[in-house]
Amino acid sequence: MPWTRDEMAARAAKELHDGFYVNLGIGIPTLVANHIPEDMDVTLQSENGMLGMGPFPFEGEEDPDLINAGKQTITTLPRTSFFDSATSFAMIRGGHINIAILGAMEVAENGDIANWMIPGKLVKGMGGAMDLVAGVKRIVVVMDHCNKKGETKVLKACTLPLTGKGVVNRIITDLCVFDVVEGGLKVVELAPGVSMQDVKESTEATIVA
Amino acid sequence: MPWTRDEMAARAAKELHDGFYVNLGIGIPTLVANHIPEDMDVTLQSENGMLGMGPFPFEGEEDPDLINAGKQTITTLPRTSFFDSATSFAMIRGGHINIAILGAMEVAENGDIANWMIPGKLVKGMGGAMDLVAGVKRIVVVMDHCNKKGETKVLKACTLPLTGKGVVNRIITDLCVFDVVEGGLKVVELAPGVSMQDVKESTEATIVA
Amino acid sequence: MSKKVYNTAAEALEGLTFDGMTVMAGGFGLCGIPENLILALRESGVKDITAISNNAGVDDFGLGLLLQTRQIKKMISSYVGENKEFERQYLSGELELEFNPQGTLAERCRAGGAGIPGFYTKTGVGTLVAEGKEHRDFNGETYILETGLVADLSIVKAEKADTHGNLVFNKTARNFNPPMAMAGKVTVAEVEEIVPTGDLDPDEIHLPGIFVQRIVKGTFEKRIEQRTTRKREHY
Amino acid sequence: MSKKVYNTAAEALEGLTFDGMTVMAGGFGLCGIPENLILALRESGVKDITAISNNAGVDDFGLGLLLQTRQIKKMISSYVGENKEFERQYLSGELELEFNPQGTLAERCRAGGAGIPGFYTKTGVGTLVAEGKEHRDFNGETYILETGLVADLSIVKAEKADTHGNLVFNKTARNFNPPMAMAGKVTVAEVEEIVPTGDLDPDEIHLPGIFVQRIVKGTFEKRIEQRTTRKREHY
Repeated sequence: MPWTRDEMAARAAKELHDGFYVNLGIGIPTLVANHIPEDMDVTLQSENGMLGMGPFPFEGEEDPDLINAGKQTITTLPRTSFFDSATSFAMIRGGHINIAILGAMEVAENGDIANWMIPGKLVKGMGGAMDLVAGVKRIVVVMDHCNKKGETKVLKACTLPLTGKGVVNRIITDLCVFDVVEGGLKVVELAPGVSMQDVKESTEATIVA
Repeated sequence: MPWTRDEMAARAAKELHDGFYVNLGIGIPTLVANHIPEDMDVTLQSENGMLGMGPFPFEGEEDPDLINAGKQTITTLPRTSFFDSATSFAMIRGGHINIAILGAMEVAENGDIANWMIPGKLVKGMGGAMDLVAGVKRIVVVMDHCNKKGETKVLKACTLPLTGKGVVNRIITDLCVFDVVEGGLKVVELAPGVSMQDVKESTEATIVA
Repeated sequence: MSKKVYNTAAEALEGLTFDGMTVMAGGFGLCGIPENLILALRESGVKDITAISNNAGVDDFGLGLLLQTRQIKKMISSYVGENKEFERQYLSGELELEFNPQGTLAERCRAGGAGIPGFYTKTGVGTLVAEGKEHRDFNGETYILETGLVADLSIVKAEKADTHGNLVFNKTARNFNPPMAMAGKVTVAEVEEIVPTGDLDPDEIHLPGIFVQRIVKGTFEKRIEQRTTRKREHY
Repeated sequence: MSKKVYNTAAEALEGLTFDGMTVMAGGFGLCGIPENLILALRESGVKDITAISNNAGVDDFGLGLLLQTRQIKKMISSYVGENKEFERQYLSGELELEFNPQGTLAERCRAGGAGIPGFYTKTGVGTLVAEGKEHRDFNGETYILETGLVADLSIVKAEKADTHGNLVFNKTARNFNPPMAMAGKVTVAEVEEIVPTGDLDPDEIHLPGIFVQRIVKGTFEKRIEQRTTRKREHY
């Protein structure tokens, strides 16, 4: 049984450690926040200018001056601090964020990632994604192993324009967990009931032992 | 009668205009603050991280956390703001300060200024002087026309290591006021009783009409 | 003595606008945008604007209002497309668009304001963003050269100003406003409240008044783009 | 849950020091210097330090204490010489010295902390500071390339910290402390007061705790270098 979206998020949450400063992307990565153990001290960054992102507000308590990078209304926590965008990306670019967990359209065996544009389709822009993959110490991608057409998203080389080159450290899909290593991807964990053979059949990237 | 130190400072104060942000150097330039008209809105910057520098504190009210760039105890004003050194020099380098009034060891007819080191003597460092002369929109030098040996400080070319190249706009000495113009220095004002001939005799730099 | 305070947004822009000008507009999404000054810019009729702003507003709010009237010739942004008119103009070639990574955009503004004409960053290396830019190695890693940005006019939004232009922002509405205020040849700030100089604690000022030439008190709609809430489980 | 708070300055430096290390120390003159951590650094006995600090303290206070014990091999500063021992070591060639313009020094720290390995500045063009540095023209003006600075350890001083390392500074004691805290691979902050997390207003935090790995409450002498006063004319 491949992992569900929520199980993938739960698996990704295991990448976090006590004291970590973390940036979570949109989509499945957002769900990771629900799986952080209560006794673990993790601070979520929102790149529009906030550390210590809290949960969504109660209805009627939304504050238009308090949003996350996905433009959703959120809340503060006791530890929260606010700062401007230049300082926010100084944190990101300067390697002060311990880990970013991001979605992707494609990843390649050399750690390349594409998640911002599809040629021929309307391009909305890269937002902060290029800064995150270039600057954050450890990049973990969480995504479905295959796209909606059933084609693998784990490639020998990305076909879409890149967000970052050689930046991904780990990939968590519904089938397995890969590490980007010398020569290709190494399977470090399989979803329950998923075999190495299943993974190989769904992967274009070189899988190394 | 050449201008006294205080008269030079008073003359320099005429360089200020309503709404100006101003950086005053150490020495005679510091005295300029005493000659700012009461109805003129001028904000003094201290490059260690303050806008809106107030006067010295009353005895017993010195605050070690509140000093100017000369490391003297000072006070705040209602308009005061504090910021870090990087932001302070962003202001200076970014051309946001309207004018800096500085002392000098030597100035040259091309606007070069030397005011930080004498080879063979112990060098204390340039502090913020190089940033100021490079970044501030208008640089006015206030200094004695001649050094203690009676040698002119207004030269064809500086002999001492430079603080900045081609940066000085105006020079106020005890004898006169020069503007740095195409081809040399132009006398725009004489101290009372000082003749053009007096200035020429005390100046090495090319004086243009 | 302060002459920074203006009565209306239109007055605050008087003499500052010209066709072909570059305008930076603070805000992230619709959060912390200079609503009143955008409207005044529309009323001014100024054309062929190069707008530098992280986003492009929505169809009927924010910079979208200047797209409707076709006053914008080019946008420099990191993320757009919450906006049908933007899409139409872009696809038809009427609107030029330059995408900058968000952090690169923020740093370009801060650099421009700080007198730094160029800086090196890892962001974008190996991507379309790096094309045509100088590449250079520092300590064995490759970086690209990005340039500082300066605007003819920066319009920003703060919570409070004193009459000398010292600004305080509220929560995540700070975002691009401080670096863009630094990068404006002239910066106009609209605020929710103007307080007497001396009312702000000098240690709590987010942006010193030296970066702000004009101030106007605005009225704010503060539209929310994504209203997300949770259920109240306990009472 | 926070593990950032240490009981003594010595404990706060444990495991962080090694001979030949680079240390940034915040402060301007004797204002806002990390008095307690400088003492702890002296006690640690670490040698051959490259110290990055705007000034070098005085003979018996601040970084002067580490000069006395000859623990500093090299200084990167903008202004020194309130210090006889410094003078002696420098003139005898025992101490290396690299002068940086003050603004260049501050920006090099901020750049290092922000992941910017190099930036261009007008400061120093045509002077000794520019020698051997790349010159480059932008918009018809000449600039020089300066590099970002990173330290093995940054020691800074703030007024208050919460237990997550969010810092608030007092008046001009802020100075180099924030950019240097950003540039430390590890940053230790000494403060006058540690408050519970939640006590600081999130809009009034000067330096977010992400830049601060360890905190210790210190005791402070806060020496004044130039005591200047005016007479009380009215009572």
